[in-house]
Amino acid sequence: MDQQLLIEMYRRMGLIRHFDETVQKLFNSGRIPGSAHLSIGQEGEVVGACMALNEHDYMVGNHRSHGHPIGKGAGVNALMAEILGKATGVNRGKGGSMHLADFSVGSLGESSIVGSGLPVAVGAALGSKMQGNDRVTLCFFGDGASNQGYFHEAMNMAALWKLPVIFLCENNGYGVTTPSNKVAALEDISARAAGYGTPATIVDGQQCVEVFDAVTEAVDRARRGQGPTMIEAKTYRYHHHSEGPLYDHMTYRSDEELVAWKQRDPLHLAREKLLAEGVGAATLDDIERAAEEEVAAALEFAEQSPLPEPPEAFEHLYRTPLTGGGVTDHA
Amino acid sequence: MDQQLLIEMYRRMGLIRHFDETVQKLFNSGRIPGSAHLSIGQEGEVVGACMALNEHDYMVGNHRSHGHPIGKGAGVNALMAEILGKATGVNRGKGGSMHLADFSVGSLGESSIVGSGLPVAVGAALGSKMQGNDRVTLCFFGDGASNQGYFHEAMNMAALWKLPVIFLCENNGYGVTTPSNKVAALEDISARAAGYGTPATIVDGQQCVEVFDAVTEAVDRARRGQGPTMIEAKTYRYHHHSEGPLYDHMTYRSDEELVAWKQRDPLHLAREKLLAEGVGAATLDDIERAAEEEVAAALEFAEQSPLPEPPEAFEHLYRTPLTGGGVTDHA
Amino acid sequence: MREVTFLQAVAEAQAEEMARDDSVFLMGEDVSGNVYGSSGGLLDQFGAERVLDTPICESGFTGVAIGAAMVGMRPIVDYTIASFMYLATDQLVSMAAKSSYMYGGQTHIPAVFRAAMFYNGGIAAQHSDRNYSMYMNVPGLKVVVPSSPFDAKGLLKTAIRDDDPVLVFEDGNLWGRRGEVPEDEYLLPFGQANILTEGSDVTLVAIAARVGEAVKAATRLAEEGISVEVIDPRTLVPLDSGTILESVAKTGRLLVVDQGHRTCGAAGEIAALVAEQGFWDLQAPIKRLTAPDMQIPFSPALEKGFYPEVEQIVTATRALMEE
Amino acid sequence: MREVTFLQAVAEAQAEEMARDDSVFLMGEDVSGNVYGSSGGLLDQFGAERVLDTPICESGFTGVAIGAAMVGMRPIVDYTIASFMYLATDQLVSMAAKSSYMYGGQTHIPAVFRAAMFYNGGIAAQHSDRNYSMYMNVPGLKVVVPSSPFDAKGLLKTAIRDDDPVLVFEDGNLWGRRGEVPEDEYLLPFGQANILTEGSDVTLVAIAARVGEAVKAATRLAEEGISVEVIDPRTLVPLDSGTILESVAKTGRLLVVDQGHRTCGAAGEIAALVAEQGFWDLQAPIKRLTAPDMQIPFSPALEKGFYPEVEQIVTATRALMEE
Ligand SMILES: Cc1ncc(C[n+]2csc(CCOP(=O)(O)OP(=O)(O)O)c2C)c(N)n1
Ligand SMILES: Cc1ncc(C[n+]2csc(CCOP(=O)(O)OP(=O)(O)O)c2C)c(N)n1
Ligand SMILES: [Mg+2]
Ligand SMILES: [Mg+2]
Repeated sequence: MDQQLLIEMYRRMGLIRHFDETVQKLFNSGRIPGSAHLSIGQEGEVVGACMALNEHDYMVGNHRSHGHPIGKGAGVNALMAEILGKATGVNRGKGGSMHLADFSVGSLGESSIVGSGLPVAVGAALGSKMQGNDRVTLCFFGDGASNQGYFHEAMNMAALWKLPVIFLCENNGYGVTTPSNKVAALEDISARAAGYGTPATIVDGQQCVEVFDAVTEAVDRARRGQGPTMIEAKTYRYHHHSEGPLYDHMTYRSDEELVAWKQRDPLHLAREKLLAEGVGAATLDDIERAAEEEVAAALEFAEQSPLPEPPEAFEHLYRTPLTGGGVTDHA
Repeated sequence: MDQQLLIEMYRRMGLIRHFDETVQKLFNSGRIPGSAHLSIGQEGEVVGACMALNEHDYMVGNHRSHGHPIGKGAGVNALMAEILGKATGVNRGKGGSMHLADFSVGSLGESSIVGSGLPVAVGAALGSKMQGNDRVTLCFFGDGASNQGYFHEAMNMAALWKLPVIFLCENNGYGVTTPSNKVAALEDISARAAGYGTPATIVDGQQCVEVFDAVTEAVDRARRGQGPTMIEAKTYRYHHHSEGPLYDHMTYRSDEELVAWKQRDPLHLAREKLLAEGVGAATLDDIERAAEEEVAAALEFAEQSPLPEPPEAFEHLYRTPLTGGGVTDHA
Repeated sequence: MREVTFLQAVAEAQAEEMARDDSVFLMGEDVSGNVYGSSGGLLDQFGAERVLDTPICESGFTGVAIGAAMVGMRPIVDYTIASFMYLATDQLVSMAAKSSYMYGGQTHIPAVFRAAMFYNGGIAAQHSDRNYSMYMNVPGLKVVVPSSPFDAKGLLKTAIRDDDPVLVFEDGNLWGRRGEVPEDEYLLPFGQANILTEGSDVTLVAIAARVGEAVKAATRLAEEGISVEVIDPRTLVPLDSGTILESVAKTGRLLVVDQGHRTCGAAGEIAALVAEQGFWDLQAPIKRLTAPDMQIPFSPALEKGFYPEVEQIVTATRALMEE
Repeated sequence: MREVTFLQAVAEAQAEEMARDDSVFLMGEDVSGNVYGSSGGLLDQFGAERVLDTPICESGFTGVAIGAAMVGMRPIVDYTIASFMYLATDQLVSMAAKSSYMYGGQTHIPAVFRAAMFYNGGIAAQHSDRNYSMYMNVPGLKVVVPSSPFDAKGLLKTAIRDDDPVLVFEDGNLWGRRGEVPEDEYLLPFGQANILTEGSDVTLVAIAARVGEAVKAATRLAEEGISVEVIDPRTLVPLDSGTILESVAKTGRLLVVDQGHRTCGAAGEIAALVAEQGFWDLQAPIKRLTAPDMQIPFSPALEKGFYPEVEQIVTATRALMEE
């Protein structure tokens, strides 16, 4: 593949890694309200998949999607500001970590109701088809989400109507503390695709190029009007389900398992590949450093940004304002 | 197979046929409130499946299930009385045609919310397993119901926990006016079972014996603790979705199709089989007549039965009565 | 003026808006077949893609409508029966109602969700829900309850042009009713109640099919010299509290008539509003006449009397005048 | 008396009832792992079959609980967060609430559905629902809202022994609170409100975590010579209307404090009840102090002040005394 592309993947993976590491620090110092779900360890499938799209295509994330908009090309400033609940946040401070969606790069929302993004992605694809444009929709969902009825309904409609949607299962082996094989009848989520006549492949989620190639092929099928594809990326999250001490005492997974996965770190694997292709270590270090600085600047931006004004809490519920006497006084 | 069994199947199919034909007459003369969905044409799969169970086993029907309790061994009097909204009805006049469930023969309710019975059946099977008894649960559902998320969630949990449940898809080709192949990605609903590692078979729903054999095998698996089985019975409803003029003008299916299916009428096929086995026509005619008389008597019983008293409308909402000031006056 | 049925009015509204705006389309189970009569002729006029038959998967196709709305389409979802909305509650609440807000206005969901309420027809507990009140508790949704063919058409057209999710609850008991509907195009604004009869003794606020019962009751009561003002809110979210409060300021008495369940229902909300903002005008207790807090029985012998009709309204109003 | 946290009280109630009755079992996502602390020790004591981890499929496993209940089990379903109940609304309404009625008493559904409300924690619109009011509109369900560890244990044990579907809404803001809980077994009846402070000037009805705020407000107001009676209904269905009406008969003033949304919320129901049955006792308008009809923003800078706290209650009560 095009080396520049791989370099750009490497850069975006670095951005995501630094972004989430920064979020972790902020969380531990009590600066992030609510919860934070990190993708550290999953950057390969996130970036590999997103970069197979063009900027007009759509992408749907979920509760663990700080990195997905970045993979799709979003700037990090407004994302970091959102996580800190600032007025300059991508959602103006109304969404936070679990809804970090940048619609300007085609991310169509990140619903943290597990599985709920699946039919929404199908709907976006239906819209594209009706509008006669060539946009495809990439839908990320977890192994846990695949057990929701939404998965079935979405897979069926997408296949039925031959819609331009790619279902990308981020199988990181767990839903919170529950191993996927304890809640899904079969080890491979992708085994379900055949029941809809939908092609499916399993890829190594730690190899961004492998994911990129599979998604690129799926995107081609979609643009040719041949309908959906399911891709199951086997991956792993280094951190627990979410930040904070809640899971530290838990033994739902072994240290060996974690160590083994870390040896196949997506950034490391991409770097090895680039070095092998003759890209200089210095070049890669510069890219790394630039990514680090970009995130540091985003943090600076976020910290300098003002908090939203209380009255803003009463904006954006409706696009067409409520008329009549509907609004009443309250606490 | 045991001839007496086949004769009993023939008898029950006759009961169902006469029951639904009577319901049709009553409906046309405006004597049945609400709606009525008939199984005429589907008696083979209904009876074949139910008779593979023993009386302690459970069965879950749906909106089109007048015949299912009959297949499971219910008396017809209380069923007919229910359809006429009488106090002697199996649900005391509170359920009617769409909820014709006789719990005394193990029918666990007939929910007319399409697909909603699937997880309930899985729950009954879970209960049996926890209670350590050998009861199995037979869950009837339509081709249309198979597109609900409930189907996926139920199939997954049943497989996961190896529960004693049999999923019997009554594929009559249509959901209201919509052909199954227009709303399900693949022609065979049973193709989805493999995604859960659940064995599935397709049977001729017009041949009660074929259905009986398949369900019997599934029941054995279930009792041996080997988990669920899916059986797809290809069948056909002679009538439209529900009674009344609503569908008469519609052309969603061809007359040829209907005629072709009628040539493979389940009662006719069973009769042929019995005659071939040397059972006398007179014997079968007597059985027919007895069934007809039983239904006529049920109608008589229903007509003689009183309507429920208005105060009964306020019973049975709760088993543990509401205390406190909860109840208020109303219209 | 010409008269059409409630269903024809709905079909006209859909046809007009689909003709006016290519992004408007209809989706639901069996919609192309026009089973119930609200989509007559649409298939021929607009084709199968814009009159889209869906599988039976209310939660999924509601999500599909929301996704399509996010990318610029304007779906009209037909659930046929309101009781089926429970399967779609997550998409309606978590996605339709919340998306514009939680994404800080980056997106919005211009979608209409039509649902008919088929109570009082012997179709038992699972098909007889009058559940608009549950959705009134969800900020981000708008709730419309037309009581005539005229209102049905004018409010539905407004709903289709509204940029937010709008739930339109059609009273199945009104589907076949005929009423005057102008040939010329018109729209009815949200949040503006309709005063059907002016009166000075008591205010009757009624919803959907109860409006007709209330008007009949008003005529009967007029003969007894009781002057009744009948108000139809037309939309419950937004609610035209001003018109209701002004009326009570004049009459001093309020009876709210609703076919929904009593507890946490629309009637209670209107009563609470007046007890809070119109208290000093009240000369008597606020009364609610609603369906009981009971599920719906199948047998007409049992369902009879569940929903307030003329007789009950007349009696309750008389009693209120005695207070 | 010993003090335990709200969560420990819940865990104790579950452990005691599971020990007492083999048909009682717990199911939900990650319950065996005791992620949030309400199922501590249960796995060791009762094994994985009775502390059942489910796939993430709220609608399906709710149906499973209902089916198990139909054959004699007594499931306790843990949804963790109340916002996830929307996926299960069909099973809760169409099946749990309606089965006993529509089958004429042939069956009944002895199941408990636990859900925590995590508002005011910066977890935004999709995780902050306080949605008990929606389910109060559904006949056939019972709705419990404990406000202390003592109530949580006593009410949950009653819920588990109740033969009908009971929804227990736990206020996440109270999970960590400690309170006195006797060692000896006790149960608290449904439909009996708790009077926390007796008073003669104004009645404050408060729900869940608002009860604590109301009691603090009462103390502050006492210093100003305003005598406040604080009532916690404990269960919203059934609702102890008698205790509320008696209190208003004494005080003549009512303020309802609720963290739920305003429109069609529990506060409105209580206001409507008193406007209807306690009108002649009222000396002032009935006031509601609720969360706004707004979705929940993420940034604490925006969420601040959404839920009525001491300050707002004190101010509103003072204003009510001036009316
Ligand atoms: C409908 C719903 N149920 C439960 C939850 C709580 N929850 C949040 S993330 C999660 C696990 C999801 O697992 P998976 O889909 O594999 O995604 P992952 O977290 O592994 O990326 C759960 C149960 C939720 N947010 N929504
Ligand atoms: C959730 C839900 N959606 C829609 C309906 C309306 N409806 C009743 S039966 C039916 C068709 C069901 O088709 P299928 O499952 O194939 O069963 P069949 O009627 O063919 O026996 C529909 C759409 C319903 N009752 N419940
Ligand atoms: Mg996972
Ligand atoms: Mg069918």
